[in-house]
Amino acid sequence: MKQGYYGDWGGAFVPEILHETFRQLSEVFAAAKRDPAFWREYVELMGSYSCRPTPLTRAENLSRRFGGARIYIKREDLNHTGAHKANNVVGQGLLVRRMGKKRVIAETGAGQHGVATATMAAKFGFECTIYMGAEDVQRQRPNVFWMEKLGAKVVPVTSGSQTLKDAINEAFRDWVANMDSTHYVMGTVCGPHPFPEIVAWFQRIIGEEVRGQILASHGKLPSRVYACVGGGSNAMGIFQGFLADPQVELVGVEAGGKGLESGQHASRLAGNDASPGVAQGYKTMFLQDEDGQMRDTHSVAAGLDYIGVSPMITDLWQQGRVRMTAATDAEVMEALDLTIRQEGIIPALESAHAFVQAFKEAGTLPASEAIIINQSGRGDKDIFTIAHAFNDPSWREFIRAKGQEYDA
Amino acid sequence: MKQGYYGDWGGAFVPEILHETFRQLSEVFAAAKRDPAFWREYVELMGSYSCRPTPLTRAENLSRRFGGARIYIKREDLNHTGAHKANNVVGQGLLVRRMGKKRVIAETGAGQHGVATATMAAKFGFECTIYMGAEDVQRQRPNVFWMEKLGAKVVPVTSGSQTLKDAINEAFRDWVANMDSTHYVMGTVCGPHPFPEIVAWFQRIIGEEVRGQILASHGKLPSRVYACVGGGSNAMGIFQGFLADPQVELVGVEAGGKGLESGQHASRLAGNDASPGVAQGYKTMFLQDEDGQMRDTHSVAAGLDYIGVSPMITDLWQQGRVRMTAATDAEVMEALDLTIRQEGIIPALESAHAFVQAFKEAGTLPASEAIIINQSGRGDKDIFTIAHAFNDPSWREFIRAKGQEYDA
Amino acid sequence: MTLEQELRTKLAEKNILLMTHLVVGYPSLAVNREVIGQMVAAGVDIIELQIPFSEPVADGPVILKANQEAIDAGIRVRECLEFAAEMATTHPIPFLFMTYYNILFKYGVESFLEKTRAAGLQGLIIPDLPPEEGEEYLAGCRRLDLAPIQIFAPTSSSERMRYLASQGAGFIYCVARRGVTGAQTSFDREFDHYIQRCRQATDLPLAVGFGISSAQDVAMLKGRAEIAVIGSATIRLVEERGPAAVGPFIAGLRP
Amino acid sequence: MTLEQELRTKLAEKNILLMTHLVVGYPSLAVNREVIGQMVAAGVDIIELQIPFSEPVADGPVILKANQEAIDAGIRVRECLEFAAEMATTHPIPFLFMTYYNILFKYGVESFLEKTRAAGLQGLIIPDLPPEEGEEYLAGCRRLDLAPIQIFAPTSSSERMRYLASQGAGFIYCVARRGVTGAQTSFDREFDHYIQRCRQATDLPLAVGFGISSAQDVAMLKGRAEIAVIGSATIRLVEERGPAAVGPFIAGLRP
Ligand SMILES: Cc1ncc(COP(=O)(O)O)c(C=O)c1O
Ligand SMILES: Cc1ncc(COP(=O)(O)O)c(C=O)c1O
Repeated sequence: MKQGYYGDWGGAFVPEILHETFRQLSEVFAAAKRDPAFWREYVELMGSYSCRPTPLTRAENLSRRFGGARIYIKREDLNHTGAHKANNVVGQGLLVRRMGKKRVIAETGAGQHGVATATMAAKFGFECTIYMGAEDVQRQRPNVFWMEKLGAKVVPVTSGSQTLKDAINEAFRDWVANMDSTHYVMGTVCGPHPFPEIVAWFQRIIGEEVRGQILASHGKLPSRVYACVGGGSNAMGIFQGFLADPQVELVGVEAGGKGLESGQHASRLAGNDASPGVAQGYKTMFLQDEDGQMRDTHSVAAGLDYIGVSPMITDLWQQGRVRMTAATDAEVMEALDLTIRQEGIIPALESAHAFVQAFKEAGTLPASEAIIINQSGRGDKDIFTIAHAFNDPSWREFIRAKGQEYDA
Repeated sequence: MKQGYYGDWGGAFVPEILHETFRQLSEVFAAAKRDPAFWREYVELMGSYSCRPTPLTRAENLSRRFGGARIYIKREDLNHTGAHKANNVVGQGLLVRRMGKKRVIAETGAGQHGVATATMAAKFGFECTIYMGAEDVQRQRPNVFWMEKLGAKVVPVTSGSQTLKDAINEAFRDWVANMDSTHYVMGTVCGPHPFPEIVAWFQRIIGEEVRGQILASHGKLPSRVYACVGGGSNAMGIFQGFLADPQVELVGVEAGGKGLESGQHASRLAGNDASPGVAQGYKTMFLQDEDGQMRDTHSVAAGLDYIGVSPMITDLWQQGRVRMTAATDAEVMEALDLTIRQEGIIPALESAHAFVQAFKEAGTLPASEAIIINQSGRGDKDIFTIAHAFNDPSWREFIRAKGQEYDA
Repeated sequence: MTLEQELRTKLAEKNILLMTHLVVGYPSLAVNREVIGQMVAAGVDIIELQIPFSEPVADGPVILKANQEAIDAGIRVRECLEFAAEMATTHPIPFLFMTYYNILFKYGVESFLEKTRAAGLQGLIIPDLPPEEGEEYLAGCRRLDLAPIQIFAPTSSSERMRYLASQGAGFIYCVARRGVTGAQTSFDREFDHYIQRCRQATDLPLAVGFGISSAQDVAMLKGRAEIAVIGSATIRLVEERGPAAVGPFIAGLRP
Repeated sequence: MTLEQELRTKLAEKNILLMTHLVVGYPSLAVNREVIGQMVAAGVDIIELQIPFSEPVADGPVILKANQEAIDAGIRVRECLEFAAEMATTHPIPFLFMTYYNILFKYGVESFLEKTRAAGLQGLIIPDLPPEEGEEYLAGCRRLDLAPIQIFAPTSSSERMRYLASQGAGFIYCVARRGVTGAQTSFDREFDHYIQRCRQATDLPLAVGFGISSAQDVAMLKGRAEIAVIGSATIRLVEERGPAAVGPFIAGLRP
């Protein structure tokens, strides 16, 4: 197979000016992979700066409610900065230090990856610029506020749909000019090789931990593992713990938005709207029109609202190793509500997609089985979106009053 | 010494109607303490539901900046629900289950303890009512929103100063009527005996962990340990790891508000404005007038804005075992800013008080020494307060625009 | 004559006594004066004068609000003591202080009790001071011949009641039910059983409070308790219909 | 005659050639027609026709906006092919396609190249398609006698340049500096050294792009490169002063 390919997918479709940068990155990464001290340092840092190993929580109330398999939740929400994104950025931070670069850039949609990168940059003493669609800057102001407090420069991207994919393009444009000093911290298992491999390598920490945890708690492997799929990093992270165990079914959940038939969704693999393409440096299934122009996507969860998907996931899906499904916005709000009320746990809107599918299936499995949901992040950061989506009248009143206070 | 007293402080000044309830609570707690399986279950639950042990983070950039002792940060912010409050509520939840009660109530100021209690109630399947000063309900709407989503009833308290102390009174009023079904989950090491003992017993998990962690990391005990002191629970939690080590200086940091001379603060022990008193069921130093009427207090950190302080802390202070200091609102905002930018860590406004004092002293200690700051909680929940306090113009604009959206 | 003796004397004439309550300084000392005049004229047997406290945990909304407004209006403990002295001198019935412990503690328990005695009051009700915490207070009361009124609750065990009674004097204040002041109590079988337990635990007269607001309530207590306590009801009445309504209301309670 | 031969022929007459660029469909095919007419009349030697793509990562703000607006206005790939055929038939100079790989990939690389050839174009520039990913594309170009223009960058090693050159034809597009299209380049010692390296790596003519917008820039390139590429400058000009300004501007570049 060609380097950087996963089946038919992946590759490195990069402008010549970045060729050398990618070569160096691949080299430094390969050296890091070979060096056992590197992984040890990474694990140590994730243990002392973030909160690894993150727990595996038994969801007893939900299990009882659905009356089938025992539901376990892998708690990536308890990471520093509130999501699995920390695993990746801290790892890349260590690579940046190895490369001797002093500046990092990143794209961000919901802001999670931006906050995580800005955090890592503060910790490592790097300069930091975050590209974020202008529309997302408006929607995700709290994250912008924190990125700025963390010392990052947040650049609103006004081109294209002013969302995640455009922020990625803009980050590439920065990189193309500043690659000597700068590393682009790709936020998910997408983009040109070796990014998918790098991000998956760091995120595998989830799967490694959870495999041991479920064996300790449940005495055997789970029958299914659920993860939401935006770019695919949290999914690849947890799936890697079970790829070699064919008896463990791996289930990815994409953003079904307003329904797969509505056209307003971000399902690349579960729906029928995507087709093979090459964009943002790699080959995968993209939501694009017949000419190859990328389409607008929609999800209540900004982190899943993306045109492409990891070439690794596309390959596993094509091989039949990963089953892909989708959850609609409405199902997500319902699952979120239930999880909060039953377990006292607030999943991120992204993560709640995985809960939807697990809830649909838990009852059909015997009580002797376990299933694991990867809770990629916490939802309290999404309060503006969640309170809005629940149409909470006191929240509206609160914001109205605050707004008036600032009007004066 | 009389039962429930710490030196001259503490006691159980409770109405007769609660006498039996307190007797039962003391008994169940005593039995739990005697039962090693109870503590094991507690630690297991904190490990699988929250993220214990929480890490001890080396703050390398801050250490370098102040050029003295090595600064370590104990990361209670990485607990589920974002603060050390989880340690206490989960422990009390287990006691409630032992007592066979089905309903919990709690007071909350900033909302952290309310969210933690509502979370525990959801997890344990208890009914839950949270009392919160009406003014705090206004100020802390995001927390109210989450408490409600968690299934709790939030009752705005309109009496008195409409803040924390009034919420405590109101919770007592509920309890006095419903003690048969209901447990009052006191949020800090205050209130009538055995509450201080119970809360301190659960919070000692912080100190136990951190003692081992600092020995492993630094090879010897720290020379100083800093904790903010509202009621005193996070401070007692970490201090208990070192009470028997006289070479470890324990430093509590109270809310200096607009300055100890301004009268607008909440310093019971560091300032000169408090005097011995008995209120809310226990004896301690209170901020009160000559008649014994409680005064209004002030702090940028709602969780420190309280008239009383743990009788345990008052005793340790009187004995000279704990040194009490205060940090002003302005110092707190500065320390917060610095910590975010240097370490990529966002302390809660409460916790930032401890950082202020540590920063003042770190440079005066030799580099061979270590100091520990207890980061009791994370600050991202405080975004409305923090963004406001930093007077961030984009935040104002964002809220204004959102408000107008909801006006329409 | 001790407070208990004085009550026993009155009980020889009336089959139930009335104890009323007000919050000193709410809405004003002037109104307090008028209300007390009306109460005494209407035949009230004992009056509780509540010294406001900022944290009245055992009180319900009506009395809570009265406490706060009195404090906000500027009432001081010193003024409460002076006002109590004036009332005790003016009116020929027993007066008691009701307040929370911090008021005594901050004043100095000894000095406070001496001032109470000097003012001519006969006892005190301190709902947040169980005898275990009240050594100095109980000793002071004994020394000064003040009645430290003890409180029974439906949740008190019989053993606990006997202990409480042993520490008290004057009468026992029997909290009629769970909850704070001001809400209605239902006088059912459970209540009767509770009162029986109270009776078995003590020889002191029993006062029953919490939510009594009508002649019917008072009538229900006859034969069960010696003293009916009217608390929030008169405060509400003054708020709604002014002090002049108090006399007729009280007179109507024991027709 | 291959593209390279055609360029060599022109170079016998002129010491530097001009290659211009435009985005098909921006602001409209009609304006494109007029602009191309002006360019050809003013002596332009080659024209790049950029087929818009929604994710033009290698382009700076001016061309990015042009791509988007063309797509928003509804331009289709089919129309671009037709328009290119029309231009190539109308004007006696070489035309090239410039676009991103997904446009070819989605169309079918083979069919796209066949259409390109049929339209009479002579080559393509695909900035996001390194030769390692372009086997099918390179083979198709070879088969159809299209020039798959390769790109050198200042960051390319000499070895890499030789490899790239071995895969290309027509000429080499030398990116003058780090960064995207549209910003100024400074022609300093470092630049000279870079061009020397390019020259050593290939015998193909060198085109230099990125930020060329004046006669001075073009003059600086004389003796260094064979082709000066004018990209964003004409787009900006059309936006500001209309298509009629293009002819005089181009004519002025090589006075
Ligand atoms: C909490 C959370 N979960 C999931 C995702 C989706 O990304 P991925 O599919 O790479 O895990 C995001 C992206 O922002 C996220 O913030
Ligand atoms: C994060 C945090 N820290 C500290 C406190 C103060 O409480 P204590 O002194 O009991 O730790 C609070 C109270 O709400 C809090 O939320």
